[in-house]
This record gives sequence, structure tokens and C-alpha cells, in this order.
Amino acid sequence: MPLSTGELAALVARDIPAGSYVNLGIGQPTRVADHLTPEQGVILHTENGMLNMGPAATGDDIDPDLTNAGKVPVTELPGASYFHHADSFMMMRGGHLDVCVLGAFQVSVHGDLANWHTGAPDAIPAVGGAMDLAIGAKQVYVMMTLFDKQGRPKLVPKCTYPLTGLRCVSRVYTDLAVFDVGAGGAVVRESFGITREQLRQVT
Amino acid sequence: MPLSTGELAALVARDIPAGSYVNLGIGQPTRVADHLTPEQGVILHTENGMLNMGPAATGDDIDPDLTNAGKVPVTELPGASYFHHADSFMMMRGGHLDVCVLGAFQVSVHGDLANWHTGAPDAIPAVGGAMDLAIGAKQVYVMMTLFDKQGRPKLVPKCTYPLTGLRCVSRVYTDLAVFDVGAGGAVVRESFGITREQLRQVT
Amino acid sequence: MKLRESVDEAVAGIADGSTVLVGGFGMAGMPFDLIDALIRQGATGLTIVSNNAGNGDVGLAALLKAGRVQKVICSFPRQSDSYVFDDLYRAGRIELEVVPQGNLAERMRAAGAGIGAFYCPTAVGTPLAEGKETRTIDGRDYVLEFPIKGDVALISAHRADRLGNLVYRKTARNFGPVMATAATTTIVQVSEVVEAGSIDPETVVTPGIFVDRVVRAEARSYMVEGAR
Amino acid sequence: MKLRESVDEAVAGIADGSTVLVGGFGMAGMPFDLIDALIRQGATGLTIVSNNAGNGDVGLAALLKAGRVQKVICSFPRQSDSYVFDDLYRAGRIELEVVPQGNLAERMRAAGAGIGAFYCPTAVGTPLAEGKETRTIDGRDYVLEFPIKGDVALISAHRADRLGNLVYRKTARNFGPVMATAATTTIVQVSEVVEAGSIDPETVVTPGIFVDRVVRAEARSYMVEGAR
Repeated sequence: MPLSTGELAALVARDIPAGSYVNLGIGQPTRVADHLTPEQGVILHTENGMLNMGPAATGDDIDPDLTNAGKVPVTELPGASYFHHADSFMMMRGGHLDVCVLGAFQVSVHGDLANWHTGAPDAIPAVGGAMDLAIGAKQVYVMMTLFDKQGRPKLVPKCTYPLTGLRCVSRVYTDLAVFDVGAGGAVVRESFGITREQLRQVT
Repeated sequence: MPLSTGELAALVARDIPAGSYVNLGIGQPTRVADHLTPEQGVILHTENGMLNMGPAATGDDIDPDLTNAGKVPVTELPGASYFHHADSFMMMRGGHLDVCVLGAFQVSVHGDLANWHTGAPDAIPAVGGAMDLAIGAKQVYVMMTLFDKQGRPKLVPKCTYPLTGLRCVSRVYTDLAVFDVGAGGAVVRESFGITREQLRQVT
Repeated sequence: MKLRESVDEAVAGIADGSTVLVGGFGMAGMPFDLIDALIRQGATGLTIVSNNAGNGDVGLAALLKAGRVQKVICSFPRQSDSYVFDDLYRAGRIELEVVPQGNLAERMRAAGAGIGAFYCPTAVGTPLAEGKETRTIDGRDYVLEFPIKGDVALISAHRADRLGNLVYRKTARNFGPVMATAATTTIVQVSEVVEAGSIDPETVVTPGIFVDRVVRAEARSYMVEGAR
Repeated sequence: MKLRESVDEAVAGIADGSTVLVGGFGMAGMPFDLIDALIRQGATGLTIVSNNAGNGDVGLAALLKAGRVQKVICSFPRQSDSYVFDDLYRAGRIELEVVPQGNLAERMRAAGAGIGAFYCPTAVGTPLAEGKETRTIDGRDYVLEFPIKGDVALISAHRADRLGNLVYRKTARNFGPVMATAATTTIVQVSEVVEAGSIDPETVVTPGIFVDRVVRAEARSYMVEGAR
């Protein structure tokens, strides 16, 4: 059976080593946070200047001065710290984050990432911190569906969308399979409701 | 009459504009601080990570964690701040200091500075923050005697000692005269116990 | 000497054609009152450097709507409520330079630190590095990036003392401390002004040397996007 | 997981030939207990990066005296009481690279920030720029400088929480926060360890992400040179 988004998030969460410093980008990968256990002691980084970010804020806890990278109100955990943008991106670009988890339009079997721009001529370009995360974290995990809405694989021999980073992704988590990617190409780690033979045909 | 070191320090202090951020380096120029008035509201920077440094500490006020660039124990004034070395030198190199006052072995009439190395072959080289201050402060004042112990002028057509910075000094305060230096050469602003004619002969 | 009586006094003298660094990440840390004052002040043909390109009809969006902005340098213009920018952009009435967020921060820091240019690992091999110098150092590829210097920075902080020392609140800190170092004139709105000595010197985030003008402004109660 | 029981445990595993960043400006901020432990630990052939080259017979001077240091990279080796270094240097038994103090800080920051190299205005036209690449940018001359990365940083801070967040005391802060970012393994001695949440998140100077090992060590009562 293909995994639901929640199941996929849980799978990613399980694979994050204890004590890691982790950035979950924006959007779907932020759901990984819901599946991290206190025992893991994972510390979340948000690009807008905070470590040890807590869950989304609700009700009276909402503070307009405390949001995540997606501008959603969040909370702080004991041992949090705040810092300015140059310091925050120093953490990202200087290789201090252990893991980041990003969404993607396409990932190549060699680890190239395309996740910031569809290439559509009328799109307004916007990159945010995606390129900094892609080249900076020690491990870049991508979390996405294996196929797009038109049924085309998003794990590809070569990205056709504008690139975010070169050879930066190490692992791709999809609803149908988990792959290691890199210099040697894609290797299936596990699959869900799809045979390895079927996977070989489509990727 | 030639000026004493104290009189020279007072002269420099008088010329520092109100509200300036000032670095007095190490050694003799630090005596300028004794002549600044509270009305001037000058804020002293020390390269080892502090703004609004106060006078030297004595007795029980001595704290080994609070020293100036010369490693002399100092005090803090209300409105002080502490910061790390990269931030401290950002202030210097980024052009945020209004004035610094440095000693010198030689200054050229075009504003080249030599104050870190005598060129003696057996000397152990040590530069500290001298080069960063020389190129960073908006105004670099030098405070020195006009002649060295052998009676040779220290304001020279061209420095023979190893340089600290190129065309960085704007004014030279000496015991016998004050000069503006720069692209147009040295211009005497005032003199003490020496005629302009005598000055012309020696510099 | 840094304190100003009103936001209008605080923004006085900003020239047409200025490059203005505007703090904030979305709404958090956006200097709303200073931007409103800048709209009243009238400077036009501005280049705005900010992470986003305005939300809703307030702050930066209002400045754009007033037609005062010629160019935006930012990392992420497109947001759920960036319709003012979107319309201007699609109408060809505003220039856009998209810069990776880390480059935006680091290029401003470089301006503040006197760095002439730096080799940066971000964006190598992507469209945002096209036409830029590259260099391989110790086996890794880098792109050469140049400083972004502001004529003016408009930022928001939580508290200032009379010497201009600043502290911020939570993630509203974001670009404020970096922009303060990178502009010729840094103008700050704060919720509170205190006497010198009231801020613990160990906790100062932006030392006063980076701050030129300070004005107290009522913290606006603005919407948080995600909380709508 | 970052807390260590003893300074000896804290410095375990430092390899011969390592580049070790050592905090402190003179005595202030010098991690005396970690250096003493490093002497016991025995690593040799070290390259030391520090502002000075040791004072008297303690700290860095003791490490030099023990013959463990092959090279010193610093801004100001020569001090009134740097006789251990002076003797080694004059005897040709230690290498010296003199770096302007601001370059020392900025080159370590570059290592921590992933910057490949940067154009710097300091030292242009001086002997310390000889043989280095230069470039004119917007009419100003710059020297190309490369990062200094440490295998290990040994620093001293005032207080740590269990996550490795650090605060410092006064000018003992100096190089500590920069070195913490620039080393593969950052080892910190502190006077006090507190629970997570005991340090106000707004006042953390070095976030725990830059810290690998923390050990409590009695603050030594060391001499202040100028107070003698």
C-alpha cells in the first residue's frame, strides 16, 4: 500500500538520528515534527532565526513575533535560542545542520534538486532559503510523491525544472518507495505497494 | 614650547567631534581618554569586544574578564555592550568608527602608516588590530613625536618601515606641530615652539 | 541625540532613488510605522531590499501600492497575500531581483563588515548563478557575490536605550541586526526607550554604533498570516 | 549528551597534527583547564590558532613549553610575558604565521559560514599581503583571504545549559563565539552548567548547534597582566 503523507512523515522522523539539528523547510515536511519523539532529542531550526522551535501555537499562545519559516505562529521549547538572519544562515550554509527535509518538483538519481521554480514563464520567481538549505545541510532528505499529477515520475535521470542545488540530495522519501541517491544513481531502500520491478520501469 | 604627551593627548581629545565612536588603540593614544569631557559623549571602542569602555579599573573593580586591547583592566560605563571578535572587527573594518588614534614609527605626507614593525630582522612580528584600524576608521589620527630618538623626522616623504596601511592617515599630532596629510601632502595646522620655516626644513 | 520625537522626523531626508533596507520576515519585525511615515515623506524611485515584497495592503505592500518603488531585491516575493506586488510585477511596473535568502543576509553583512566580495556555495549550477563568476576552492564550487549596501535601513526592534543599543523579540529579530550594519543611516522603531544602563551589556544585540535614529512607536497589532 | 564529567574526558581523542583553535585575548577567555588537559592528553605536532602565543608559563604557554606545538597562527605573539614563545621562535623550533586580528576573526567566521574565500581591505600594500591575490572592486583594493578551519576549538564561556547554549562574561567573550562555529569539534569549559530553559533564549550568544562538548571547570584565578 502506498504511504499516506502522515505515514511518510513518520518514516522520515524515524530515520533522523537522536540529537540531530534539523530543518524541515516549509509545507509538507514540517509534518515530520509531529512524529519526532522526545527521546530522540531532535532540535528544530527555523531559518528565520531560532533553534529548538516547538509545535504550532494556538489560541493565546499565538505571538506575531514568533513564527516559523512558513510564517505560521509557533512556540519555543526550553533551551531555545534566537539569532539574526546572517547567523541563522551561517548554520545552514556552514554545514552545521545534520538533516534538512525538503519538498521537491524533481530529484535526479544523482541527487540534483529542483524545488523552487516550475519553469513556467509567467511564474513569479521566489527562492527563499531553499538553495541555502540544499547546499548546506549534512544530509538533505526529500519528501515527495513519486509521481506528479500527470503520472510522470519525479525521480528522474536529469532534472528538467530549474535547479535548486547540484548533487545535494542524499535520500528521497516517496509514497511508494525510499531511495538513496547520489553518484552511483538511485538505490531502492524500501518500497510500499509496488514491486522493485515496477519501480525499475518507472524510474 | 613643544607639547608634553599629556598636552598632546588633550589636543587630540579637543578635536574629536561630540558623539563620536572612537578607538584609541594601545599605549600612548589611550591617554586621550583622560581628556575627553562627559559633554562630548564620545563612546570608546576596544577591539577585544566592547563599546562604551570606561576608565582603567583599580582595586576591587579589577575583573580579569574585563580588559582593554592592551590587556589592562578597565571598567564599563552605562550603555556599554559586549560582542565577539568578528562583530568587533566588523565595526572597525566596515567603516563604523568615526575616529581612531594610533601611534606610529613613521607616517608619510600622503598618509601611509608604518606602526607595526621596525623592520629589524630579529624582531618577532606582531600586528594585532593595527592594520584593521588603519583601513577601517573614517578618520585615522596619529599621535607621535615629530622626531625619533636619533633626531630623524617621523613624518616622511615615503615610509621606509614596513607599512601598516596605505593612504589611511588623515591627521598627525606631534609634540611640535599638527599636520593634515593626504593626497596633497602634509599641511601644517598649528605648531608649538617651532617656526613654519623650521618645519619646512625638517619635513 | 539619536532619539526622534516622531516617526516623521525619523524618516526625514530620505532621498528619491535611495536603496532602502526594510526589516522583517513577513509581518514579524516589519517596521510598519516607519514605512507609513516614508509614504507620507514622499521619497520615490526607491530600491527596496527585504525578505518579502509585502503582505496584504499594509507596510511594504502599502509603499509599493503608493508607486514609490522601482525595484525590489528579495528572496521570496510570492506569498498568499502578496497581491500588490504580484499585480505590479505582472504589469511590468516593478523590477525584481530574486536572491537566495542566505545571500541576501550575507551580502548585507559583507557591506557592513567592509568585505569587497565573497565566494559562496549557494546557487552553484542554478539559474540564480547565471552570468556570475565562479571559482573552485579546495574541490568545491563557489559563486562570487557582492555586498548590498543601503542608503537607509528601516528596522523594528523591541527596546532601545538612549545610545541606540537594541534588543529584539523572538523571531522578529530576523534581518534587523544585519541591516543595521549595512546602511549609511539606520532608523529604528521600538516599542520602548529606556535609559542608558537599563539594558544588560551582555544582552545587547545591536550595539548603538550601528544605529543613527531611534523613535518610539506603538507596536501595531498586525495579523499573523498563519493565524487567519 | 554534550556534558562531560571531566576536562580529560572533554579533550579525549584530539589527534596529533590537529589544528586547534584556542580562545582568549591574553588571559581573558583562555580555556586554562582544557589546555592543561590537552597537555596531559598528549597530542603533539599541533597547529594552534589563537590571538596571542601564550603568557607566562600557563595555558597556551605551557602547551608550547611542553613541545606540542609545531605552528602558531596568531595576530600578536609578542607580549611582555611571552618568553616561552619568544625562546622557541628564536631557536627556530616553532613556525609563526602572523595574521591581522580582524582577518583571524573573519577567516574563522568564513570557515563557520561556508564562505570559500573573501576580499578583504585589511593589509593591502603591506608585507602581510605579499604573494596574495588582490582585486579592485568599486575603486577600492582588496586582498583575497581564505578560511581558517579548526579540527578542534577549545574555548571558555561563563555558563552553559545542557543543550550547549552558551553565555560569556564581559570581554572574555572575544574569540569564543567565532571559534565555536569554525571547528569540527568544539569543546567548552564553563563555570556553571544549568538546565535547559535557564538561559533566556534572547540572550544566548553561542547556540548549542555550535557546541559539541561541555565541561564544568573551576574558574581559575589568573593574573591580569596590567594589574601586576
